[in-house]
Amino acid sequence: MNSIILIVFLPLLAAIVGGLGNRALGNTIAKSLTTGALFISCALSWPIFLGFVAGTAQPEVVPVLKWVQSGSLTFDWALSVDALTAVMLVVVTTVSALVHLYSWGYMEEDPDQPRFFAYLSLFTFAMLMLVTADNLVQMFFGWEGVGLASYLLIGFWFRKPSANAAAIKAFVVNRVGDLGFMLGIFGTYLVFQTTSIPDILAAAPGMSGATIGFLGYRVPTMDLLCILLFIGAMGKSAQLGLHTWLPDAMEGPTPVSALIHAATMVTAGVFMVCRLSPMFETAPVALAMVTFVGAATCFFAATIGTTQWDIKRVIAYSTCSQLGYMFFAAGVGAYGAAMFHLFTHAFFKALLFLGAGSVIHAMHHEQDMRFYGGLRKHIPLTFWAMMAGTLAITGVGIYWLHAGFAGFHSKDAIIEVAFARGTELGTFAFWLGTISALLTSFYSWRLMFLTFWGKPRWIESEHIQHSVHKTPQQAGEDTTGGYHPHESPGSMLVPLGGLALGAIFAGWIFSHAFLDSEAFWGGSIYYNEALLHAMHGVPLPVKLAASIVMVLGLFGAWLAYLRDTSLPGKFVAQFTLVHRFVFNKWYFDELYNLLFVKPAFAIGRLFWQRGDIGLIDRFGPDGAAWVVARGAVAAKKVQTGYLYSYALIMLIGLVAAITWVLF
Amino acid sequence: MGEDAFVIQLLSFYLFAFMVIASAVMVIMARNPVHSVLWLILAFFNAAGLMVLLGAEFIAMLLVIVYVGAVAVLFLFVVMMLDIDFAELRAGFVRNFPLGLLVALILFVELFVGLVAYNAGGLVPDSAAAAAQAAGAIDAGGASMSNIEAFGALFYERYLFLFEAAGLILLVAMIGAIVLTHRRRPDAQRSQQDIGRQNRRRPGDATVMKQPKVGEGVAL
Amino acid sequence: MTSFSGIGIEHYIVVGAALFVLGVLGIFLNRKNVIVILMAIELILLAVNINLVAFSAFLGDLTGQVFAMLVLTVAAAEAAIGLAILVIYFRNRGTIAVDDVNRMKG
Amino acid sequence: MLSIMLLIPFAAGFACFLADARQARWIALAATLADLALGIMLWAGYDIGGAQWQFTEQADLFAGFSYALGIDGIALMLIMLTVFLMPICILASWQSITRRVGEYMAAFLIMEALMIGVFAAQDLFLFYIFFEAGLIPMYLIIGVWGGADRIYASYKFFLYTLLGSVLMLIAMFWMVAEAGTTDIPTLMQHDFPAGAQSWLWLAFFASFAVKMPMWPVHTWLPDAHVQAPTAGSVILAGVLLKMGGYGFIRFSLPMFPEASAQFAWLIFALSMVAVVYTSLVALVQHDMKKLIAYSSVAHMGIVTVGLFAFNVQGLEGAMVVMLSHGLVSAALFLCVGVIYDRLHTREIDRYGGLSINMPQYALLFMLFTMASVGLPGTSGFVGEFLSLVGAYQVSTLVTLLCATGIILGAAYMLYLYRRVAFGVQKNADAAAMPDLSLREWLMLGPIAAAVLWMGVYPESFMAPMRADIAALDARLARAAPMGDSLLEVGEPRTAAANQLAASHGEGESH
Amino acid sequence: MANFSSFYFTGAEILLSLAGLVLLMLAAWSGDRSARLVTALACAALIGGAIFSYDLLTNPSYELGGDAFGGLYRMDAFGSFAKILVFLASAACLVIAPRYFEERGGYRGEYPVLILFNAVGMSMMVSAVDFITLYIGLEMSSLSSYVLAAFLRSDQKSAEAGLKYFVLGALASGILLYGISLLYGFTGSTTFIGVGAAMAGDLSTGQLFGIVFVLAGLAFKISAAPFHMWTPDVYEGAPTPVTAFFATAPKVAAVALTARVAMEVFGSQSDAWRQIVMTAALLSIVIGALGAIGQENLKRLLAYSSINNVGFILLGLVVANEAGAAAMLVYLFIYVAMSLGSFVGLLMLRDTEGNLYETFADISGLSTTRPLMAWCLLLLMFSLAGIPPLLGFWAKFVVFQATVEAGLVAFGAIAIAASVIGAFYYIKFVKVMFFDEPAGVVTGKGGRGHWAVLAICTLIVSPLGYLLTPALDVLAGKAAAALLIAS
Repeated sequence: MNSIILIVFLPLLAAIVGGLGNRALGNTIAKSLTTGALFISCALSWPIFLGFVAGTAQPEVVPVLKWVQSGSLTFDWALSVDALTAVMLVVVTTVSALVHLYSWGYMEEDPDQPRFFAYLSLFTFAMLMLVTADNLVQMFFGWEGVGLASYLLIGFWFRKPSANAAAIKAFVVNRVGDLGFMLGIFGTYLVFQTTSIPDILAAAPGMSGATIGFLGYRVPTMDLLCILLFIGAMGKSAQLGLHTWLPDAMEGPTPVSALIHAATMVTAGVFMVCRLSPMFETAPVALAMVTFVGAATCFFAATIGTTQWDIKRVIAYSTCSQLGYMFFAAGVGAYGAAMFHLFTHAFFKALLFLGAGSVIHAMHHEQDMRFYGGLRKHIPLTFWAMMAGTLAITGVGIYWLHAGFAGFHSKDAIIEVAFARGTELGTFAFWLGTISALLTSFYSWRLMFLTFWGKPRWIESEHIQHSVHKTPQQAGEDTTGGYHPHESPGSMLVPLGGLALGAIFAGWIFSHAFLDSEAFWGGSIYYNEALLHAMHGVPLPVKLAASIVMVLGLFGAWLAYLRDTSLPGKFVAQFTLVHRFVFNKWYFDELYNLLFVKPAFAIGRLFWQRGDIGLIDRFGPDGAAWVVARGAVAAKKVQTGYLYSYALIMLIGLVAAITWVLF
Repeated sequence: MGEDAFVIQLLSFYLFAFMVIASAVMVIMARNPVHSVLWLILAFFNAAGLMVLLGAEFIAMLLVIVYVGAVAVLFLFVVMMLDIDFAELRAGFVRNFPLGLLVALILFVELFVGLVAYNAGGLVPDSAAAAAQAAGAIDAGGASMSNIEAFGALFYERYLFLFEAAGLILLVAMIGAIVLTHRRRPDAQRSQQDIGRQNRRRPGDATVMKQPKVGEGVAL
Repeated sequence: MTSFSGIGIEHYIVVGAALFVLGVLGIFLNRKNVIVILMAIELILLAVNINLVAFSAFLGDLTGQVFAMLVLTVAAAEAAIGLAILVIYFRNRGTIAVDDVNRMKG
Repeated sequence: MLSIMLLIPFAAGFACFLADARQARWIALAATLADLALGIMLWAGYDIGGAQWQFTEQADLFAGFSYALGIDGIALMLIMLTVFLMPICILASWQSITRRVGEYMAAFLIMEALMIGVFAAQDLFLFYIFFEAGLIPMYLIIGVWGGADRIYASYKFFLYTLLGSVLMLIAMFWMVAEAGTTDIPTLMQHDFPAGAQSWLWLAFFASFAVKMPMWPVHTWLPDAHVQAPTAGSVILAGVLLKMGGYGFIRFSLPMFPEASAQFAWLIFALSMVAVVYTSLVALVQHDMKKLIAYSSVAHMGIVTVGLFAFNVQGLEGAMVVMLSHGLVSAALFLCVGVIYDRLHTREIDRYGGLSINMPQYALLFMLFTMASVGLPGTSGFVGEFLSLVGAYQVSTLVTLLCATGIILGAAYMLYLYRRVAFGVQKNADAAAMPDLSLREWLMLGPIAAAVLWMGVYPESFMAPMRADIAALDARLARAAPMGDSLLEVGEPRTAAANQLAASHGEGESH
Repeated sequence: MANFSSFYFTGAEILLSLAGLVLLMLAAWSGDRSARLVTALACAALIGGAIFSYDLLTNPSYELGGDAFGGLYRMDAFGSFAKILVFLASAACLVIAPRYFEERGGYRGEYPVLILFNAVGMSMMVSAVDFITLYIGLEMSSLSSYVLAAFLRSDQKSAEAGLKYFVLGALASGILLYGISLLYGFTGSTTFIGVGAAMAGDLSTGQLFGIVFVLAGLAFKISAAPFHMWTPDVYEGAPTPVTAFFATAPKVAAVALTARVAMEVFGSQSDAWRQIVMTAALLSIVIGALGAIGQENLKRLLAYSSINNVGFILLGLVVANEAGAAAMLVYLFIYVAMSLGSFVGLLMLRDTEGNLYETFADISGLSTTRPLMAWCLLLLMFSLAGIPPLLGFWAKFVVFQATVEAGLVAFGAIAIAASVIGAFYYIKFVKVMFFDEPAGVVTGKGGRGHWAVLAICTLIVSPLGYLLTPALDVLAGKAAAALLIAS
């Protein structure tokens, strides 16, 4: 039996058994089952990945089951493994396994644990189906499957209205992207008469000059297809415009955020673009769009990240921003760099989320950083894990040694490659990327300083008040309110440790394989040799830019949140409008509410009340009934009962007939 | 045919025609139904006159005998019998009188226009028949039978079936009239005839032999 | 066909038509009593008879007169039944005003 | 075989008239299960790739038409759908119907016979008789055992559908006079004059569009669904609506290909409106059944789009959507029925937090919600995907607009699910409702299995239809419209987008 | 020999006339006690007449029919078919009558006698090939009908029904007669063949008027709009068994007569009258439906329903060919079964004292109190509405098929769309019986005769009735062919 089948279907099995068994099985059995399955998957995945790194593994496709055959349109269930998949396999299974483990501790008190674990495993299965897809439709299956799992997990605490709203929002916004994806698949099938990814990629270059009709316009075929597919990626990866669901998704339990909304699912878009990179390479307009959207998201999300108070939201916007990096890397042609950042990001972002989870766990479910402070001493292990993550995301490293935390290798590469790309758009992306790196550094350190340094501000938090049964007044001078945060249990700390290792070393270890080894990729992505050469040849200031802005950001954060804590207040007072704009997330939610949600309901109501009832029914069946009823009344009226009326009507009929025949 | 006869015929036609129409108008206009019946009778007389002018003496006679003698009298009888307070009968016309009048007028005009042009599309009787008419002897067979003879010949041979059927109609009318109007008043039940019982009655039913003992009498 | 007495078939037809229309008028312009309606019916039948006889005479064909006689017979029967119905109606309702004959309508 | 399938429910129906409530239930269940068994035998015995028409029977019993039955793959699948749903309907009514049980069961059984008859009829007029006759039992089911506004709903249902179909009858007369036969297979090969086709097509359209139902003649459906008892809704949504689609695929398309092409724009326009319009309307409903009813209209819009795409994917997709919708909407109505039986209200707001006290129910409800939304892996996806693939080849605009249905569909279904199953337990009585009973599992479980089966391995369902769809596609080929995509292959560029630029970049940097 | 065949061809009429005379005597002599016996005998006579007619219809030696009494009368398949229907319907109306009248102040032997004479008149109508025969037959039927309408003489409604029927009927007879006189005058003949031959060429105005007047007069008899006004009032007022009779036998006879006149006499001039009949048909369908919708009284409703049905029957006439005539006959047959069934159903809506209930409020919830009857009525109503698989659908089916095959597609489409309006009140009937709460007034039981007639009618309209269609098709086809040969 091929290991890939085990890798993919074990989580499914576990999910089904755990989910259906639910309370009948009991918490421990369900948890052990799912977690065990994931660890097996994880254990089976690493050899595959390492095989590709070592250059010993060969791509293969394992057919599973016939799916659909309709005319010339055929797609079957199959599991395909190549280098790109292998990367995703380890990312997914590793993070997932660690998150499963972490959840033992984090979800300890939840009444619905089997359900939670079943969802997690289900998610993993869907994600694995996505990354092993051999054809676009199976990829879409995984795509939607992770969407479902995401929906279920965001809404896991279904008693909370905000969680439900966030879940629906995530699903529906993703569906907007999926619409693009589906149309992309349709178009691809129309053009290539197949949905098999290898076949499409092989045929794509031949279509690069083709044009096609769309909505009455003639457009370049490949650009159209790629843009449509990219819209799907935008939805899943929360890119500018379709990003609104991601911050709200933080309503879900924190392990979910770590697994789905940081490490795996949201990177599916990047994965898709890389997977289809030969196709994208035939579509310059689409690539430009990818670059632009990526860069814009990168910057936009980073700005918001600097103003948020909710610890998870900060990380969520950070995720959004990092995804932007990945996209513009792909957009400029550095798919390896994009995948590399995806890979490293998975570790350090999962780490950050789980660390944040640990903090939240310690702080009695308080998520507002304004009520943290001085936690360094209370939860030291968590602090160090978070520190590793922060160092990784901000890209701390020493250029001359080629050594640094994970982000140093991947993010700096992306910034360089954008510069090396040399086009206006590339330069634009470079600048935005650099500024975003500054902001990344700022908000990451801001998070750290607010959380772990300074005086405790815990008593302001309602959660803490609840816990210690005191009001701020009663607490008086003691800003801790007598609350004692506890370090998380081992089941939570072990994953933190594991991920911290990844955050620290993953970049350094795998940098060569991802960035400079065409052999590693083995044709699974489009490999742009010339670009990589150019990347290594960028001027020194460019190479140092990321590190410089990292320091600037650190300094800024130190200044504002440790040195002089009144500074942020002053800044806000000075630039009220800017702050409000950024703080309110550029008003995207409000805009969408105004543009789509409210009108949808209003129009729905209008169609229903005015359209169906007021127009169609009124003039259709009810109208006809009214006419008939009037006719019936008239008929009754004519039937007066008087002989002379009857005779008169007969006579009129007679005269009418005579008149008719006469003329 | 002489000029005088011509004029007389002409005059009598117009006289009868005018009278029959005028009487008809009066039939429907008269306020008292008794008057209406009388006007009806007058109309029948004049119609009979018209028929005589046409040479159909037998029908004319029937009209007078059957209609005036029987039907009109029947009307009169019923009018009187029903004992209606004529003063109470509402005068005036129905609601859509103008419309009715208009329609009737249109009908008349159309009939007038359509039918007066008899020659335009109508039959032209063959000349022999025309001659026969001129001679005043109407006959289907062409023999010199009188009107009534010819009539009888036709009636009892060719139209025998219908003659019988007409008899049935009269029977139906009779049954109907009796069924509807014949009342058996509960109080007069005993005085009603029961034909069947009467026919079945035997002497034995009527007479009882009594042999009374002396001095005891008989209970009757 | 005006050769005969100067009186053509048209004249008779017109008389018949006039009588017919009057009879019809009598039926639906009358609101006084039903008997007059019965008489109006007799007028209609009279009109028919005049027509039949006139046609019979002008066609030289006795059939019309035979028909007229049957019409007379039927008319008599009709009158009898009509009056019988009228009588029971009067017994039931105590009126024969046309306006009252509308218990059933609609 | 087919006659026996018709006869069993008929006979059982009459038996139910005479039986008391308990007996009637068991008779009905036994009869429907027997029919299901026969249906499975039918499926098993169906020779895929064999003759187009199988299990044919013919008897000249009547004057103007003959008793002719026979099925192809398309009919087979729809018959399977019917016999599959019927036992479930009986189970659904097991406890909720307490009044006049015998008559109720009889109505359902006769309904079943008629529905099988519709799909099996091979004679034009026999088809019409079965097609129309269904009105009577359905009218009674809605009217006698329905909700508060049942009178209005039943009238609307009856008269609407009747008006639609009488025009079809006129067209049938014309066709029979023209073609000289009432045999459907022969008529499917008959080429009617192009001028007449338009009128015939419109007449058939009037009937099928109402039955489907297509916008704007859909308004009977929400009313009928809301008022019908659960099982009535199930049959209505599960099978009766399919008659419209079946009509298009059996009559309109093969018999009038030119007219179908000529009026495809009309179908497309109405379908687009239907999808968007009814989805939006569904979004604002307060009544669960009404919401699902409106969603049916939207789904049927996808069916019509697929049918009139004039290609294999569209046709197969439409068929799969029909089958899938037959299962899914039936299941959703059953889900509504389950809680309606407990609380006797369909007001969405009266429920909430059912996941807490009815987790099994919530699980199944979620599955069906997702199937309705068209999540890959469920039956809903395969059909919608294929339909839209088909449509895309004809018109991108239509596809785009119809595909918005997947967004709106997600919105209204999840919104519904959220309000029913999620949130806090607002009402004590709703919170006290017990979870699914064994009987309810027996109803919902098989459907859930079928939904997943059709989603993961639709081949079982598509294989019998393949040859028939191919034949239909071949017949339609002469009238198939040009798509608006019109791919033109140009001169391929020599290098990839970044390749050229990269070398420039290199030049600059060095 | 000629005489013998004349008598043989009119055997049914002679039989019925003699029976009528004998039974009249019997009734007169033995009083009301024998009324039931008289009824049974009259019934037997009618059935005998039907059998005799059926024999003539199927006897191969009379395949082509034959004239009797020198061309006044014709025996042919068409007439025989209509006669069978007329006789059977009349017999059924006799079966259901006694109990009704007995509960209302006495049943009288004159009732069956009048029905018998009525039947004689009707059979003269359907066999007439001379306008004089036509008129005599028509009057014989009409006069006895007037009496029957007023038969419940102590009942105000009955008397009023009789009066209205009489006055309007007499007016209609007058119009018809006037038309006949014009035809006679403008063609010189009263025989159908003679008149038809004279009208073969261009029509004169007088002939045209004649056609219109005659058709108008006949339209009254079949209660086609706009000459239908009497129908609701008379049907409501007349005793229910009589109403059942009116709705069936005389209608069949009048329709058959109209068909014969239209096809045999005016057949060559169908363009002149076709549009008028078309209008009348559509008007009948619509007015019948609209009128019925507003009704609370079921008898009135069924009256309007019969007007509605006449519209469909006239469609067959409009087609004016063999298929149309055959369709019309098939429709008539089914219509008779449906009408009889529904009126018998009304007769059975009684309480224990025998009071009849005839409004919607009374049959409310009938399906719970009288399920079998409710289901019978349900079948009848859906059949009247023309919903398959009931036989009423077949009736509409053949008629519309003929219409479409004759190329009158648009006309057919309009008519069939209008038929949907009609479905409204039939399903209201069902709705009241099945959906509403029981009113519980119908407590009495129907008599055996009622049940028998209801059962037979229900069986005929039920899907089993389709098994009759092949036979019906053959017979109606034969009859229609006979009609066409003659013209």
